[in-house]
Amino acid sequence: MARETNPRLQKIKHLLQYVSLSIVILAVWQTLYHLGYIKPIILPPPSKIALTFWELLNSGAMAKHVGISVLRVLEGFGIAAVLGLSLGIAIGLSRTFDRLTDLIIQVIKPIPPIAWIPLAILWFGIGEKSKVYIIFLGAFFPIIINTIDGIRQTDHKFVEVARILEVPRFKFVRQVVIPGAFPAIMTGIRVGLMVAWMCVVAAELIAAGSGIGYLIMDARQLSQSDVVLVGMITIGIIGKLMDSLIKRLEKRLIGWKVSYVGD
Amino acid sequence: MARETNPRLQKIKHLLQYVSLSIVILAVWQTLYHLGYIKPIILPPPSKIALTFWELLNSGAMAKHVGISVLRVLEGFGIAAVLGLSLGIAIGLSRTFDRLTDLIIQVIKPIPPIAWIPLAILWFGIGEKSKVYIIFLGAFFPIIINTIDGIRQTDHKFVEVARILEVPRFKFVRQVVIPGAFPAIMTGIRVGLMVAWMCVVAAELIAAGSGIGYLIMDARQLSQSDVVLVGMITIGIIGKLMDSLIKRLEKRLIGWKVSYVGD
Amino acid sequence: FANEIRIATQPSPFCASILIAKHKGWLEEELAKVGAKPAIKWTSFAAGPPMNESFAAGQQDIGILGDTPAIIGKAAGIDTRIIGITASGPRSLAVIVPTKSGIKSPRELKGKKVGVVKGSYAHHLLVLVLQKGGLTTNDIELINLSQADIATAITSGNIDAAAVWEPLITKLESQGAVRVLADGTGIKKGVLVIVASNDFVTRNREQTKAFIRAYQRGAKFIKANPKEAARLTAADFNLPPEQLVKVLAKLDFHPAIQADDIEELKKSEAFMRSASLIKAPVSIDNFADTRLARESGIR
Amino acid sequence: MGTAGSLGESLVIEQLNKTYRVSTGDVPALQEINLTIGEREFVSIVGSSGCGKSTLLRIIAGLENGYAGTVKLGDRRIAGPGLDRGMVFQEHRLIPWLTVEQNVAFGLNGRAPGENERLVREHLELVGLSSFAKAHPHQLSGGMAQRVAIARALVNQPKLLLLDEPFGALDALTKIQMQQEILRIWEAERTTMVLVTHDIDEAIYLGDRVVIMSSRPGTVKKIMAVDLTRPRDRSSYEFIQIRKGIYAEFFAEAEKPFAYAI
Amino acid sequence: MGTAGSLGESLVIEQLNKTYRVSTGDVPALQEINLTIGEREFVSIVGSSGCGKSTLLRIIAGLENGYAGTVKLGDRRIAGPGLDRGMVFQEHRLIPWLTVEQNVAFGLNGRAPGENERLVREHLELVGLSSFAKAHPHQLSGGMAQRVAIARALVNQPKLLLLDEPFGALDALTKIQMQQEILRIWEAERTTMVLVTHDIDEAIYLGDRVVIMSSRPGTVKKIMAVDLTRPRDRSSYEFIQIRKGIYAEFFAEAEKPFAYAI
Ligand SMILES: Nc1ncnc2c1ncn2[C@@H]1O[C@H](COP(=O)(O)OP(=O)(O)OP(=O)(O)O)[C@@H](O)[C@H]1O
Ligand SMILES: Nc1ncnc2c1ncn2[C@@H]1O[C@H](COP(=O)(O)OP(=O)(O)OP(=O)(O)O)[C@@H](O)[C@H]1O
Ligand SMILES: [Mg+2]
Ligand SMILES: [Mg+2]
Repeated sequence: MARETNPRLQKIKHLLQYVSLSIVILAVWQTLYHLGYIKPIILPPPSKIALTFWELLNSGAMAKHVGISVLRVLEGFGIAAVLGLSLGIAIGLSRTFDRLTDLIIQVIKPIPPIAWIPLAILWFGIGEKSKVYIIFLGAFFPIIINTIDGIRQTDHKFVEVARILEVPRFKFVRQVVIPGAFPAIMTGIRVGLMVAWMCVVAAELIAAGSGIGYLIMDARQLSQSDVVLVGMITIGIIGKLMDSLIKRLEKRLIGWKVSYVGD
Repeated sequence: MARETNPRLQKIKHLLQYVSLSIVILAVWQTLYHLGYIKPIILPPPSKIALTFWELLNSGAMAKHVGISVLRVLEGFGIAAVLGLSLGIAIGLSRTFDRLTDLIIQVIKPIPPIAWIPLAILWFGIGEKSKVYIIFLGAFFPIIINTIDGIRQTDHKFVEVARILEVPRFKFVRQVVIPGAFPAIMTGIRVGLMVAWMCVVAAELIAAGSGIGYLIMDARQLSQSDVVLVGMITIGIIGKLMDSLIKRLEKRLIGWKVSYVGD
Repeated sequence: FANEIRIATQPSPFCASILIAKHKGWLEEELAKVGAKPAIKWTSFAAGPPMNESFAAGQQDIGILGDTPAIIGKAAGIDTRIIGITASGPRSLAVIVPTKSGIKSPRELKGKKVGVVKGSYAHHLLVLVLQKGGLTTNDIELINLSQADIATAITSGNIDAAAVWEPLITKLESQGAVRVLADGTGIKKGVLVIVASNDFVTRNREQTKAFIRAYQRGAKFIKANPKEAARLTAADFNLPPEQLVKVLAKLDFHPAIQADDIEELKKSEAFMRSASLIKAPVSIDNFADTRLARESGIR
Repeated sequence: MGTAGSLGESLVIEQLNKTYRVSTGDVPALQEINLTIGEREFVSIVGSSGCGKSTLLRIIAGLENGYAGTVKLGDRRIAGPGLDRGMVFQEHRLIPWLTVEQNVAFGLNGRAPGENERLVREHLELVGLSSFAKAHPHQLSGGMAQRVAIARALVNQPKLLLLDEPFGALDALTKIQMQQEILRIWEAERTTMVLVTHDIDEAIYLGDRVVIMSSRPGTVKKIMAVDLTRPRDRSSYEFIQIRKGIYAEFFAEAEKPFAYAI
Repeated sequence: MGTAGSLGESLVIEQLNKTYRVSTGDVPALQEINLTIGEREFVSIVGSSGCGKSTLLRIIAGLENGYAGTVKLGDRRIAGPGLDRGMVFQEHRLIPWLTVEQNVAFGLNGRAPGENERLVREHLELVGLSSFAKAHPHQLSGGMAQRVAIARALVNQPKLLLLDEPFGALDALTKIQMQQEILRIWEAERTTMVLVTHDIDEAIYLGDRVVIMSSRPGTVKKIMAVDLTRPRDRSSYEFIQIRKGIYAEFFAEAEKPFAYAI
């Protein structure tokens, strides 16, 4: 407020800063390639990556791969959301249920999705089911853990109010506990979706014939490092977009929260 | 407080609940195997898994694999902690630096570690370096993101106090910003270590000859599903132990926090 | 009759024969001759081990894979039998070194980093080649890598040599990146097999035979028209037809199991036991069902 | 007015003792409290921080169970929360994602829906917030939020309303308005009121009696009757005299080296 | 005492206007404030919530920059924070992970280490907390924490101390003790004091003058001189008269349908 600055100029400056480092890196990389310091087999130049990207876009292959991967992710994530939320709420509400499940959840949680691939194939075969299962595993734990936490963090002050007013448990859970857990649940949903998306590569290691993870792993078999990079960057960009989207949704859905904290 | 219960009995009851579901599942699983409903190739019975576990423990193979994996994880995690913390603090403190790096971080973050394997091999070869790199990638983002968040969440009330007292920026950062970010940083460290540990399987997909991830993937190639399960369970147990350990450390280090919240 | 046959293949030229039968519609023709009209479900696997998992899950009826993964699967308790030989070709598997490498003989592999897919038939070849140089796997640094990573690792100088199979040999050779140090000639026949689940064979013996006949037609076609065969299947293997022709020339497609195939399989099995790749022995005489091909009228 | 009211529904506390068990030992919070509050009486409680005022109110509300002694409302021993007692806290404790209306209806359970609506409407009118029925708590000022909390506590028509520093966070002007409001409500609803406050003026302005508590452990030090007609004048001689008396009680205690005790 | 003190280091506010720019439009927070506070004077400011008291203090402290008008301390125009002005907030704002000693030393910069120690020691003595030098904030009671905050604000020996409801969260007894404490400090340190409070008794008890502000936008409604010798008796006739006057000012404003404005 002290310095008198043109807000418009400021905005442009910020925007420039936002992209400048990326541009510098790309430029240096391209130059190093032209100077022969970077062998294209080790790291193809940005120009080549851009070209490959463009070709994949143009041929419609990229849209197909991304589309299939997104569908898989949504499917696995959807199941994880339903199960994670309902189990999370149940565990959050019942200490007994929590004690019963805690050990299993704690031990299964650190097992990475790729380690599940052999069992996934044995249990669900090599079709869509096993891929969805791998993605499900990735999304499930962030959702359930955050849901449990959210439920647990129910403000004790409201518990007292409900006790004094003899509010029936079900009404209390519906009107206070679950809405109160909502911000934590949203965080779980957001992290869960991100992890689900990150699991797509692992999932598509299973006998896939399409999908963005398949694109990368196939290109890897064929030593096409440009395609590998295009695949990686695509995952990165879509991941970022998903995250931004959910964050925006989150803000809109829990508008009361901002005001409440400042209350 | 209302019900008169023996706290000792209560404790035993809780302990029983804690393990009971696991025991029931194992028992049902074993029974289904004996009844012939589960083919051992699809899912070996608990007795077989326990036997294999015991053999691997006894031969010292398990200790070797776990030891090597833990070393790799600590190495990758260590680098991630140093880089994540220092970059995170720098970005948290400087809006300009943040704008410069944000896009790159946001796009690289969603790329899963396995997708990096081809490039890791190209850049770092097939030795330890590429494995450590994969683990590093897993741990780096939780640490840097949480550090940035922690720094950002510096209580504005303290900023005002420091302004009024004309506290030099460096002193303010050292005495207020960084200690204030400490809980968030610890969360980053904890999540980072967990993810690093989960990345060990992906990392050991790269030309490994030992390690718990190698154990799983090797067993997979040789269709030894009992060893695969032993590997998975070991990862789960060690992951849980790591988590509990850091949580305990966290509690001890930020004792002031509990009291502060209630303040 | 089954109303579905599930066939597992790999994107590798040794599957050329069955894929030609697929493209030409011969499998359907042969099945129709025995009065069956099943749906055919094709699945391509990156390697033998995941195919084994799929067989274990009961999701495949017939599959094409190397002899070693087939034996591993059998040893692990997957209920399958060998119903035929996919192809053999001593020159289709080899120990390769970078073109500029100083390694001229197997003996010089001592102390070197050698990449191989552990448990693959190239692993067996490597052991045999080392034997020729008076070495064992203890004398080298054996590095377990997938074929894809071997290609990367050897071109970027991360490993000194590798034991691989086609089409990688031809691919890397044509790039001028590697040369062959030793291939299977005289030491390993390089047998790949067709396995089928026992359950499928017992219930659908006629269809199994029809499959073998269709396979034989594909095999004959490759011998007669290698160029046309290469053109037809190039897309399946993501390989330029010129290179594919070279690869096909190294492979002998002959579904009927010969006596020397049995010998070869027995050697493989012995090797795998000695290398602790399998825990339980596998009886090759029981595993390989030589009657099916004979009953199909193929010799 | 004056001492204990009619017998019927009076609150009787006899030989009440309460000890908190914490890891470092036992904390005696209340010791030998004897107090009878008559039906429709308005009793204020003052005392320094930590002297157990909230603990006492929480016991009456039924939120604390492990105590020794007798606490009875009418002839029923208090063993848990009940709709015969309402409570308002220092923080309004409105549920932020529910509207004002829903917050008030939160305590209404097991009635016919039409009756629910009527009761909510009536009580919002009572606190003068009918036009804010659809607003969310964050859209209200502190005083308005506190009034909603009062409406919520009253909607079940409790016999006894417990107020734990309900106006502590409000500014001087709003506070005075709220004091008048609560008097009006008390007169309209004929509810027994027990008010904990730090504001001695407030205690005198509102209470029929002012209970002064001493701290660690909390005991009833003195009970002062406020025999002034309402509306009371805070600047009147009698008012100031009572205030002086209470201050004196306070400072007798303050002679102890209070500053160095945590 | 009385009106503006000596010229030397007095605080002069002339035609001060402050508007907050928010997404929904402009919020006028202060309008045409004219106020001169003499050296060593003790001025209390009262006014209902949201009338701009904190805003005024923040402008004097240098925490708010975008205002119109003149605010000068001595002959220096206030453009930012400075060590000549200290501030104490309603919440103590002690840094929880630093000890009492470190919290007080937090504001001491660019002095010789020996001097630092001496100043911290002296100021902890001043607020009577020498024995708590090594304690952490969470080990202190509310009043003690507030005293540490005062020591921290005073350690740089500012000419002007700004107090924004410093005792608002304390109980009646502690509050009265703190009021006596602050008077003692004021006499010992010879600092000009500006105190914002919601407690009218407190404003009169402490201030040489009481500034009454009206709200939305905040203006100075009236300034009342408290010409009473210290120590003052809260029950004295004169005290009560002044209080009555301030209440009257307040209620003149409250006649407006305040309850329905957010
Ligand atoms: N749940 C609890 N566990 C242990 N001790 C407690 C608990 N609640 C209160 N206490 C202790 O009991 C005593 C009385 O507390 P209480 O909250 O009733 O005081 P209060 O008079 O309401 O104080 P304030 O005016 O600050 O609200 C205090 O010493 C407090 O530390
Ligand atoms: N940062 C800000 N942005 C926008 N408006 C603000 C800001 N700070 C204060 N205001 C507005 O300015 C007005 C005065 O606020 P201020 O905090 O100075 O009041 P106050 O007298 O201190 O109130 P209280 O007694 O509740 O502390 C209020 O209407 C408030 O909403
Ligand atoms: Mg209390
Ligand atoms: Mg204020």
